Amino acid sequence: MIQYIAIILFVLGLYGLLVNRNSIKMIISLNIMEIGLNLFIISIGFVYDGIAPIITSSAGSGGLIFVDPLPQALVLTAIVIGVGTTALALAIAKSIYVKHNSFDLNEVEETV
Amino acid sequence: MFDIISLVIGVLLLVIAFLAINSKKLIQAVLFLSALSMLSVVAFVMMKAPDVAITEAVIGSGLVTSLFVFTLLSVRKGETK
Amino acid sequence: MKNLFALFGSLLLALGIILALNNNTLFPSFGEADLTERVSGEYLTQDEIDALGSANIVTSIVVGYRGFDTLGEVTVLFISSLGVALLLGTSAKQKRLELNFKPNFMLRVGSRALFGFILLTGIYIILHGHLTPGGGFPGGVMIASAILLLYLADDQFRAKIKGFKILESISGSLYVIVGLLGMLLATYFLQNFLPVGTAGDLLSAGVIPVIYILIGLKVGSEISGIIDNFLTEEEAK
Amino acid sequence: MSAILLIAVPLLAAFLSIISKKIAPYLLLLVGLFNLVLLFFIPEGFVIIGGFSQPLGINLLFDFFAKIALFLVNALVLAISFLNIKTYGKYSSILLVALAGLNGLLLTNDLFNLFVFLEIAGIAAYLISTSNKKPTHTFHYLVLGAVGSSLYLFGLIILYAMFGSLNMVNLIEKIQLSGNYKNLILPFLLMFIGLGVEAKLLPFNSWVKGILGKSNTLTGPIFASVYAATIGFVLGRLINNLFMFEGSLLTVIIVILSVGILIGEAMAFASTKTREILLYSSIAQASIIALLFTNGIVIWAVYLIIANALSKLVLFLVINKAAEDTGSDEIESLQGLFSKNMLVGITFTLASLSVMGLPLLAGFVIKLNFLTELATSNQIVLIAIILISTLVEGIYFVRMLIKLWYKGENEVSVKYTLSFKIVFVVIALALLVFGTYSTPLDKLDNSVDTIQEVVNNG
Repeated sequence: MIQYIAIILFVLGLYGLLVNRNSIKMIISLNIMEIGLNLFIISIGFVYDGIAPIITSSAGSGGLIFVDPLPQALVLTAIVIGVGTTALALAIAKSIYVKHNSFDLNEVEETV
Repeated sequence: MFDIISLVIGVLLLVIAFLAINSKKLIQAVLFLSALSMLSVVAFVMMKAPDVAITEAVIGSGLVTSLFVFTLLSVRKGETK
Repeated sequence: MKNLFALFGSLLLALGIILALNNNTLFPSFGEADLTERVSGEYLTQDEIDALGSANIVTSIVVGYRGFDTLGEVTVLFISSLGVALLLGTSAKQKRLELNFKPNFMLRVGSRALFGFILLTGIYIILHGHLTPGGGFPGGVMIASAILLLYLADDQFRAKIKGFKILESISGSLYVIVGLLGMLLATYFLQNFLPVGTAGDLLSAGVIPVIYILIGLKVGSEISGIIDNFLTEEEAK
Repeated sequence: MSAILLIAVPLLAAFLSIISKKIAPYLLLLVGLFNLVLLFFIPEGFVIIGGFSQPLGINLLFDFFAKIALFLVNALVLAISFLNIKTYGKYSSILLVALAGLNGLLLTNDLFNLFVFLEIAGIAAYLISTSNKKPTHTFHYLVLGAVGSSLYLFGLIILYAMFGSLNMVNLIEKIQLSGNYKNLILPFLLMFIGLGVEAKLLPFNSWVKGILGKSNTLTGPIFASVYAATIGFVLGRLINNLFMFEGSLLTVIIVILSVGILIGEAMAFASTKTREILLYSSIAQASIIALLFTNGIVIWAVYLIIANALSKLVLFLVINKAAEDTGSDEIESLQGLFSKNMLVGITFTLASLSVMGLPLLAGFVIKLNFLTELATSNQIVLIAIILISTLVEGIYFVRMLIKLWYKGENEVSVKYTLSFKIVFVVIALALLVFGTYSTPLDKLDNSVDTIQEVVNNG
């Protein structure tokens, strides 16, 4: 279920990029896409009845079912990369605003 | 139980994502994005990914939202002048 | 009309992807991933856990097995903070962005008190990254958000950006140097060269906590730098 | 000496360089030189990171393919940064990170690691493109780049879910065992489209016009030669070893690429601006390179990348310098550019003739060889497309050259410094030498082995 939702979220992000010409809205759509992708990555590692991959007792991991830890590590990386891109995109959007006094790319391109 | 919660969260995620894309005011869209991120944290916790949930809560819904708001703030001021 | 068409097309794309994944015989359905067929099955064996000594397996993957990715990830943040500074901080004279409200005395003092608590939480999360969920990235961002609180509560406040730059540079360089030390003292880049200890103790997992502290410092200073850049503007002429 | 230093040293230098802005440019030159020297001393083979065995940890693969690519990229970055050190000194830290990212892209043997380096190189590219001072184009590029890398990540995650590994060599073994190609169409298509953004392939290459059409002496060569070459090599490695397109997917990809070639050449033909002609020509070239890789003609695709990177470096440097000095890049306003600068004119002519593929130049040998290889595999349609594109290329390049050589009414005065001229002459000589004396190229043919052989040999 969540897997399908994640794919639809990803596609909704693409849809947002298609219909919006406002730079802030486009960055928001990019973020929605990223959230969808992250949910999808986590969902492929999920196991019913599995527990979080942290060893709590000294007994070790014998006999316990864990969820897949690797996708979680990948998502950690992907989230941080997403923040880097978002911050940069916002800075560029701000410099567009400073230059053209608008966030709307349609208006900006007309005045160039 | 898992299915019911995931259904509720899934529908909420989609509705909020749609609202974030289609809302007219930028600040509303930013807040919807923050809510979306917070809901995804719940989904991460459900899928047994506490590390990701913490990171997404701090970075995704905290830091990113504040960056968006700051960008909008700095611009609002310019408009009034 | 055009929007509706785009929405319809996107949903069709989603349907296509879902159908393709459903028909894919090798793609496991939701909740039925078989870890024994994946690499991660090996990460969870007792031998591997003892070899790294980290109780949090995600941490041992992020900093240990895929430590090189994490170095790249830190670089992404580094370059984006560099870029934000390049784009927004063009002139030498920068002043604080004026807020719409005037913070009163209580807010100022209260936020100073909270600052300490948030800072401590951040440090705790970084130090316990190999035992509990969390680690250098969320911890570093928490430290940065403590500084963000000061920015919001006091409209005169500005952190010493030059100091952050140096901290960022030193912690980043130390990360690479730790990697190179691994090459010198052990055989390979980023290899562990400290005693591992038993999984679950605070002083365990060899080089992992060291790297997480460096990452925490670096991320904290980078995000603070980004926040400062967003909250300042050029001096009005 | 290990290949990891090629990535670690630029990163270390980048982290150190932000303390003092003054030393950053010199650090960049130093690191570039260091990397070039280091390349002679690195033994070929797998490079293990962190001491974890093959599928568990990340490792790098330093084979002959990577070696050629690394030599080219490091040398080009060194040359470009040497030429721009005075004007664009503040981009040195970013160039250092870009160098680390590009080297990582060429070396890595792990699909997710490739994604991380793609993002590093991509973000560095967005930042370098801000030196054009056109934030809207940079924003457009950033959005497309982010979508592309998301698609790539989506594809590789599906692959991980199917085969449980991210290591390229390990993954190839598992894919060969599975044998069912139908399951692989979706992930491969997603990854190919994702990489296609940076590689200037058809669906998502609309950023190129904004970025290269307004480029300067830094961004022009960086995007048209360094990034194009790197992504070409990466795409080649993936297409040849991982994707191995088959059946209906192969047809779709070939049609996309052929349309890309034809559209690129047509747009170049229709344009009157020198920079646009060059950038559309490089879009077409990128598609030709990808087409060669899909047809398994590895070695000549590699040479095409190298020749293309070298000639595009000269072309963009000459034009962008002229455009900077005169303020326009219309062919009309640059008329008579070479009547004062004979030497630059000759090197520019040689480079553009090499792109066209005229005899005596490297481009000719390469084009002749890959056309014969295509002929032996009976790809008549593709040969026809490439010949048509060569013809169109010939027309618009000759048209441009004639305009640039003959004096117009207006005096055009552009001064090229000595360092520019040295680079031009060296590259032009290289193109001439390899065009007339191509035996070393044929010899190298046998020593480029693919990961395929590494897999088979264990």
